[in-house]
Amino acid sequence: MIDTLIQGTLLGGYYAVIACGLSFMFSVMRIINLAHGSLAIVAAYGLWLLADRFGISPFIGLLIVLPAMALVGWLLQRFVLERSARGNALLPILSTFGLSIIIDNLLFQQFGADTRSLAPFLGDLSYDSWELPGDIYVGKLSVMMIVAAIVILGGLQLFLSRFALGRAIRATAEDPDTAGLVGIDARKVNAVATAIAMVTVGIAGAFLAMRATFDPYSGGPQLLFAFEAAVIGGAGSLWGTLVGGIVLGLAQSLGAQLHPQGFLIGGHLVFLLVLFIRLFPLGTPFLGKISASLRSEA
Amino acid sequence: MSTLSIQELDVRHGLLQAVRGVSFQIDKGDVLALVGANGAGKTTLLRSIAGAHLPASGRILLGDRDLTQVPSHKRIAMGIALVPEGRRLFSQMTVEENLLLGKTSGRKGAWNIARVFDAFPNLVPRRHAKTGQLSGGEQQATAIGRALMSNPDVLLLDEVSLGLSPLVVDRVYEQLQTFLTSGTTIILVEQDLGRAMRVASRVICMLEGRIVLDAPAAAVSRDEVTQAYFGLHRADGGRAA
Amino acid sequence: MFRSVPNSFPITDDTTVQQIARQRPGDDFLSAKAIHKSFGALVVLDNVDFAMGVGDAVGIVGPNGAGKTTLLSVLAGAFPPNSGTIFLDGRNVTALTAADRCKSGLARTHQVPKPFGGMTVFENVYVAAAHGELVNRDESYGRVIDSLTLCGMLYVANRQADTLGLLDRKRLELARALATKPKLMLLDEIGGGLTDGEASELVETIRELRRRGIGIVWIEHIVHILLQVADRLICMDAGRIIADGDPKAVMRDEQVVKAYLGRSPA
Amino acid sequence: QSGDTIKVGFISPRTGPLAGFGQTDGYVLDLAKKALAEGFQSGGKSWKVEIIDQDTQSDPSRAGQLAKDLINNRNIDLMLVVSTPETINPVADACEAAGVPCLSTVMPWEAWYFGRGAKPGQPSPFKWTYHFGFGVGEFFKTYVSQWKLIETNRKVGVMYPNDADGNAIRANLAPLLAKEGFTIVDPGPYEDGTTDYSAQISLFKREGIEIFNSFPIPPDFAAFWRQAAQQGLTRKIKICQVAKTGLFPSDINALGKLGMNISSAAYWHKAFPYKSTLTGVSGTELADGYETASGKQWTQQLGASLALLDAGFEALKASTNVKDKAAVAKALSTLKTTTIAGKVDFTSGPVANVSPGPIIGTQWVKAASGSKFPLDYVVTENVTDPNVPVGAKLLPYNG
Amino acid sequence: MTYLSSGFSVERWTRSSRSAVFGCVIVLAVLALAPPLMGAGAVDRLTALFVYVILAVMWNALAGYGGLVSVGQQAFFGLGAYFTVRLADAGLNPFVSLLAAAFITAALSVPLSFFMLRLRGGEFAIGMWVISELVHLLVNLDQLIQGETGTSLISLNAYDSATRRAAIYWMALIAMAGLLGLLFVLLRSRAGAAIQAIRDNEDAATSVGVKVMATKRLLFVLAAFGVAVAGGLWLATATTFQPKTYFSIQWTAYMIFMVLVGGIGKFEGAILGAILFFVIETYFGSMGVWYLIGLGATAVLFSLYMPHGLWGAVERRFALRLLPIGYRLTLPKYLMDQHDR
Ligand SMILES: Nc1ncnc2c1ncn2[C@@H]1O[C@H](COP(=O)(O)OP(=O)(O)OP(=O)(O)O)[C@@H](O)[C@H]1O
Ligand SMILES: Nc1ncnc2c1ncn2[C@@H]1O[C@H](COP(=O)(O)OP(=O)(O)OP(=O)(O)O)[C@@H](O)[C@H]1O
Ligand SMILES: [Mg+2]
Ligand SMILES: [Mg+2]
Repeated sequence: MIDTLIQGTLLGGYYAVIACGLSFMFSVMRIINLAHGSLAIVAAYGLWLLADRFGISPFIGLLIVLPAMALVGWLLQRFVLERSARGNALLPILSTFGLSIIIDNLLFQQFGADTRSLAPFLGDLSYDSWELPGDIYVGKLSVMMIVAAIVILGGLQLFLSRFALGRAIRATAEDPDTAGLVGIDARKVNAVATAIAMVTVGIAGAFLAMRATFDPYSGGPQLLFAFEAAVIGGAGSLWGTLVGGIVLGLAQSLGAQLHPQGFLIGGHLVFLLVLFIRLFPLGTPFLGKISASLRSEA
Repeated sequence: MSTLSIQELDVRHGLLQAVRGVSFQIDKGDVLALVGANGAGKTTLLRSIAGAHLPASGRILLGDRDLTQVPSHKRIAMGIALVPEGRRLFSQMTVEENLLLGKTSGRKGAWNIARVFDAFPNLVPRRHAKTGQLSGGEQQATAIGRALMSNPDVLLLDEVSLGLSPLVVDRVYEQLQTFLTSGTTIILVEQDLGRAMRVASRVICMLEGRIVLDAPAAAVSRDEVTQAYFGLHRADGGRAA
Repeated sequence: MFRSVPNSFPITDDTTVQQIARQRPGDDFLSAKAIHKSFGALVVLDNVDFAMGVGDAVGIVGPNGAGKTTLLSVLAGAFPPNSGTIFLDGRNVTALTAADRCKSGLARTHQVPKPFGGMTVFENVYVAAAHGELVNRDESYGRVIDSLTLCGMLYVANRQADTLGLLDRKRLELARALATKPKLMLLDEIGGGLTDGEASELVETIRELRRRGIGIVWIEHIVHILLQVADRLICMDAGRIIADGDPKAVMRDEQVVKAYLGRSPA
Repeated sequence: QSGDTIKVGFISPRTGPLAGFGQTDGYVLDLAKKALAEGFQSGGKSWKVEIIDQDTQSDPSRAGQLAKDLINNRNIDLMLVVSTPETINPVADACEAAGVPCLSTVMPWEAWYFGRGAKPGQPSPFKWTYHFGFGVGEFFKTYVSQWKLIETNRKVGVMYPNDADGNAIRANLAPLLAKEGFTIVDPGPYEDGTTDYSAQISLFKREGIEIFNSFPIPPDFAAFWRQAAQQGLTRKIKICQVAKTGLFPSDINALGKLGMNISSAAYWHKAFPYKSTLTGVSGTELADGYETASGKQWTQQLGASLALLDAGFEALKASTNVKDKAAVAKALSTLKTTTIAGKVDFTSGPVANVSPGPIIGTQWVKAASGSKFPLDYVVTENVTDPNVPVGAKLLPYNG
Repeated sequence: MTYLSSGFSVERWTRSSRSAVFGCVIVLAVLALAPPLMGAGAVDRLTALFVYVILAVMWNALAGYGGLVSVGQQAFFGLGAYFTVRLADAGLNPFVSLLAAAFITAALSVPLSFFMLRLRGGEFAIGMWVISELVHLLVNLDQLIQGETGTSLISLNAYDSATRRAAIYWMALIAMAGLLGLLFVLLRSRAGAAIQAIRDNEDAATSVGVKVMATKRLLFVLAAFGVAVAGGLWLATATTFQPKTYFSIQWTAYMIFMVLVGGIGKFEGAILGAILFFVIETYFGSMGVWYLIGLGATAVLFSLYMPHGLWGAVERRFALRLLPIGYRLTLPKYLMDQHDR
C-alpha cells in the first residue's frame, strides 16, 4: 500500500512535468495547445539526435535544445498563435491541431517509424533506484522528475504572481487590447510567454524520452493525461497542476491495485469526480470540506 | 507650448465613421471637458488618442512628436494614460495586481500604491480580491487608480464618475484638482455637465463625430452647451454639423 | 433615444394592468425575509428584509460595495442567499431559478450589461419575448417591437449587439427585460452616463412602465433622476438597509448623508 | 487490356504508428514486380500483373475505405493484406462484404477469425477471406520448447494487454502452459497506454517469477521494463520472452542495456531454408539484398510480406479462372504450398479459412564485434518448423 | 416575411434563401435516385460524405450555436456503433439495430448531460474527452467485444453486396437530410434563439426566462443522437468494429476541422467544410505522409487567413445568406424617413 502511494506520487511528478507547459498555456494564456505532445517529441528527437550523432549526453543536450525550443515558441507565437488567437477562441485549437499533424508527419518523413529512447544514453540512470526499508524502491529518474516538477511549477507560479513580467503575461492573456493601454507590449509578452512554455515542453519531452520510448507519433497519447492534470489543478494555478498530476497518478496506481484495467479507469473517474466536487462548493458539508481543501491546495 | 494636438482626425468602425475631421489642441495643465450625446464619438476619440484604435487619417502630436502610428503601449510610456469606458480591468487579477500593472511603463512620479489607496480608501479591504468580484464602484476606482499609477502627463478619463456614489465622485474630483496642480493635462468625458464645467478650463461638444462647440468653460453657459448637443449651436470655427 | 410611445401600437395589450388591478391591495408582490449572503469571509448582505407591493417604485441608493447589486441578484435568483426566504406573488421562490422567476413576472437588468453579443438587437429582445412568457410568434414580435420602440432602439434593431456602445447596451438590457412582460422590473444603474436630455427621456420611459402597472426597483447613483420616479427610497450601507421610506426624508437622513451623499442635498 | 491483366491489391501500413511493419514492403514489392515483369502463367495463359499497393496510414477506417476503393474502382481480382488486426480485419471485412477473395498474414489467426464475429464450434461464416500464419497453438509449442532450454522455477509472470493480440493469447495459452507444469502469474489484462506498472511488478516480485512473457506495444514495454529494473525485478528474470515489441531491432535498441538477451519469437527468420515461389530468392538472399538496398538491418517482416505474395500468386496459378472471383476463392480454400516462410495449407487448418504457420524461438544478443549492426537475432529453437536450423543456445536474461 | 400591424415586418427568408432550400431539395432528390445509375465506388464514397456531413453539422450545432465545445463526441460515435453490433449480435436485424442504437445512445446522453453540462469551457471540452475514454474502456469490458479485439457486424453478410450498399446509402441520405432538416427547424424556432443566447451569455439568458439546462440538454442529446447515427452508419459501411477505431479522438478532430474550415456557427459552413474535407481526402488521400501534412497545413492556413471559414468569407464577400436562421426587422416607411432626416 505504501509502495503504491509512493509510486503513484512519483508517477504524478511525471504527469506534472508533462502537463506543465500545457497548463501554462491553457490556464494562463487560454490556449488549448493540441500540438503540445508533438512539440515535446520534437525536443526528444533533438536530444536523441545530439546523443546519437554527436555523443552529447541528454542533460548537456538540454543546454542546446531548450534555447532552441524557446526560439520555436517565439516563432510559434509570432506566426501562428498571434494571428489565430485574434479570431474566435476556437481557432488556436484548429491551428495547433494542424500543427501537430504537420509535426508528426514531418518527423516521420525525417526519422522513420523506428522506436527511439534516450535511455541508452543515460547509462543506468533510467532504471537505477534507491532502496527504502520495506522492500520499496524509488527510481532515481522518477525522483528527478518530481523534483523538476516542483521546481518548474513552483518557479513559474512565483514568476507569474510576484514578477512584473509574470503579471504582464497574465494581463495580456486576459485582454490584450487593454494590456496595451497600461503599457504592456502584448506581442512581446506573448512571445516570451510562449517561449517559456516551450522550454517546459522541452523538459517534458526529455523526461518522456528518458522514461519510455518514443516515435514520431507518440506525442498524442500522453496528451490526455497532461490535460487531466492541468484541469484537476484548476485554471490559473500552476501549483494546482502539480497537485493534479499527483492526484491523477495516485488514482491510477490505486485503480490498478483494485483491478488490472482499473489503472486508466481509476484515473478518469477521479478526474471527473474532482470536477464535480468543485461544482458544488456549497454542497453537503463533507463534499464542501473536500472541495475547500482542494481549492486551498490549488 | 501645446502638449497635445489633434489634426483632422478621422476614425472609423468598419463602415461607420465615428470621428470626422476633429482638430483641437490642448495645453499643458488644461482640463478639457469633452461632452456630447450618446454615440457622438467621444469614446472613439479618446481611444484613438490612447492608441487603442488607429485613426483612418489625420495626426496626433504630443509636443512635436507624431504619435499617429505609435502603438498604445509606447504612448503610455510617453505619458498618455486612459481610463477606459467600461473600466476594462483584468478581472482574474487582484486589485493590487491591477494597480501594479499600471506601473509597467516605469514612469516616475508621485503616484504609487499607497497614494492610490489613500485616494480610494474603500479599496483597501478589497486589495487582494479579484476585480471581477468587485462592486461597480470599486471597479471604477481601481481603473482610475491604475491609470494614475503610470504618472501620466495627459490623463484621458472616459465617464469616470459612472457608477460611483456621490461621495466617491466628490473624492475623485478632489483628486483631479490635486494633480492638476502638478501640471497634468486632462481630457474628461463627463455627462454631469455642471460638474464638468466646474473643473474644466475648456469645453468641447461633439455631435455625430464632429466638434460643434469648442469654447473656454467660462465663456459658455450650460444652456449653450446643452443646445450644442442637439446641433442647435454652431461652433465658431465653422466646422459645423 | 429613450422615447416613450404610449399606446401607439395596438400590439401593446392591457392585460398586465388588468391582472395587477385584480390583486388585493396591500399584498406584497415581492418580499424577502432575513436575507444573508456572503462571499467567502465577506458578508455582503446582513439580515436584509425587503418588501414591496405591486406597482410600487422603489429606489435604492448606497455607497459602492454596499450590496445593492447583490440584493438585486438574490431577488432575481442569479444566485441563492446563504439563508433567508424570498416570496414572489405569495409563493416561496427561494429555490427557483432566475428563469422561473422571470416567467413569474420578475425581470432584471445587469449593472455590467450582458448582451448576447453574437446576435442582433432584435434577436436579443426576441429571446426575451419568446421565453419570458409562452406566447405565439407574432405576439412575441409585437412585444419586441414595443420594447424596442419604448427604449429607442428601433434604428439599431439589426445591429449585432457586440458593436453597441455602453449606453446602447444598457438600453438593450432594459428592452430585453421589458420584453419578458414583467410585473416587476429590477433595474441596476441604467441611467449612468446619460446627458440631461437623455436622462429625462429615460424618466419618461420609466413613467410609462409605471402607467402600465409595472413595479420598479431601481438602483441608481444619479439621485436626482431617481427622485423623479421613486415613491420610496432605500439606502443601503455595508450589507444593511440604513434608511427606508419617503425619498425626501431618506435624503435628509443623517446616516445617509454621512455614508452616501457626503454633503447635504440642499 | 484489363482482359489480360490480373489486378492484385496489396494493403499494408506504410506510414503512421504501425509503419515499422510496412518499412520493408517497398523492397519486397519491387522484387515481386521484377519477377512478374515477364508475365504470369495461369490456366495455360500468360497474364500481365498489376500490383496496386496502398498505405493505410495506420488508420483502420482508412484501411476499409482503401479496400473498397480497390474493389469498386480498380476491379482487383485478389486482395492481399498484411500486418496487424488494425490493417487486416477491416480489409478482410470489406472483401467479405463485396465478395472478393482476400488473403492475409501476420496477426494471430484467432484474432482474425473470432475477432471478426465467428463463433467457436460453428461453421465458418467466411466465404471469401483466408488467413495464414501463427496462432496461439504455435506460441504455446514454441514457448514450452524455449523455456525448457534453461533451468527455472517455472513460474511465469505474464502481461497480456487488452488488445487483439493479448486477448487471443490470454484466452488459450495460459491453460495449456499450466498443463505443461508452468505456474502462470497473471495480473489480468491492462490497457495499452498504461504508464505505471507497480501493481503488476510487486505481484511478480511476491510470486518470485523467473520467466516473464508479454505482448506489449513498444512504449508500454519500455516503461514497464525500466520500472521492473528499478524495482529489482529484472535481476531475477531468467527468460524474458516478449512478443510484438522486439519484432524489430529498433525496439530493442531503444531499451539500451536492458534490451540485451530478450527472447522473442519470429514468424520469419533469414535462416528459414525455403525459397520464395514467386521470386526464387532464399532467406539469406532476401535479408542481404534488403540490407544492401536500404542500409538498414533486415527484419522478419521481409519474409512475411514475400510469403503473402508467394501464397497469393500460387492460388492464382492454381485457380481455374483467375478472372472469376469464386474460382480464385476456391483455389485459396484448397491451397497447399511452401512459401519463403514455410508451409501454407488451407485443407487441414483448425478452422476453415485458416492455415496456421510457424513461429520460431529467437533471442536478441549482442552482435560480434565488427558487425554492421549492434544486435544479432539468433534462432534458439525450432519446434514449430524443424527445418529451420537452430543457430545458438538460449542465454539467460540475467546471466 | 411576417407582416405585423403598423407597417413593421420581420424577415426570415430572402429570395436567395428560398431558392437555396429549393436547390437543396432538388439535390437531395437527385441523390436519392442516383444509386442505380452510379458505380459502386461512387455510392460508397457518397455514403462516407453523408456521414461526414452529419458529423460536421452536429458538432457545429453543439459548438457553433450552443457554445459547447466538446472534444469527446467520439464517445457517441463509438456507442452508436457498439450498440449496433451488440443488438445485431442479439439477433436484431442490423438496420433496425442501427436505429435502435442511436436512440439508446441518445437516451444515455440524457443522464450524462446532467453532469457534463454543468462544466464550462475548457473543463467541458476535456471532460467530454475523458468521458469518451471512459466509455471506450467500459465497452472494452464487454465479452462480445473482447477488449480491443473487437468484432464485426457479420449479420450484414446476409445481404448481397449491391442491396446492402444501396440500403446503407439510402439510410445515410435519409439520416443526413432528416438531421439537417431537424436542426434547421430547431435553430429557427424559439429554442434556436435561446441556444444562441446561452452561448453568448448564460446568466443573461436565464434572467430573461430561458431554461438554460433544458435547452442545452436538448442540443446535447440531439448531437449525441446524430453522431450515434453516424457511428452506426460508419459501422454498417465498414463492418469491422474495433473499439479503438471508433472511440478515436480523430473523429472529433475531423469534426473540428470541417466546421472551422467551413465556417463555425454557420449552417452552410459545416456542410461546406464536410464537402471540402471529403474532396481533399478523395483526391489527395493516397499521397500518404504529404496528404496528412497538407491537411495539417490547410488547418493552420485557414486559422490564420480565413478565421471565419470558407462560408464566412463567402458571406462577407457576397452578403449571401442561404440557410438563414436569424431575424431582420424592417421598419415602416414613415419611421425610415424620420430616421433619414
Ligand atoms: N466596436 C464598434 N463597432 C462598430 N461601431 C462602433 C463600435 N464602437 C462604437 N461604435 C459606434 O461609433 C459611434 C461612436 O461611438 P462612441 O462610443 O465613440 O460614442 P460616445 O460618444 O463615447 O458615446 P457614449 O456616450 O455612448 O459613450 C457610435 O455610433 C457607436 O455605435
Ligand atoms: N461574486 C463575488 N465574489 C466575491 N465578492 C463579491 C462578489 N460579488 C460582489 N462581491 C463583493 O460584495 C460587495 C457588494 O457588491 P455589490 O456589487 O452588491 O455592491 P453595490 O452595492 O452594487 O455597489 P456599486 O454601487 O459599486 O455597484 C462588494 O464589496 C463586492 O466586492
Ligand atoms: Mg463613450
Ligand atoms: Mg452595483
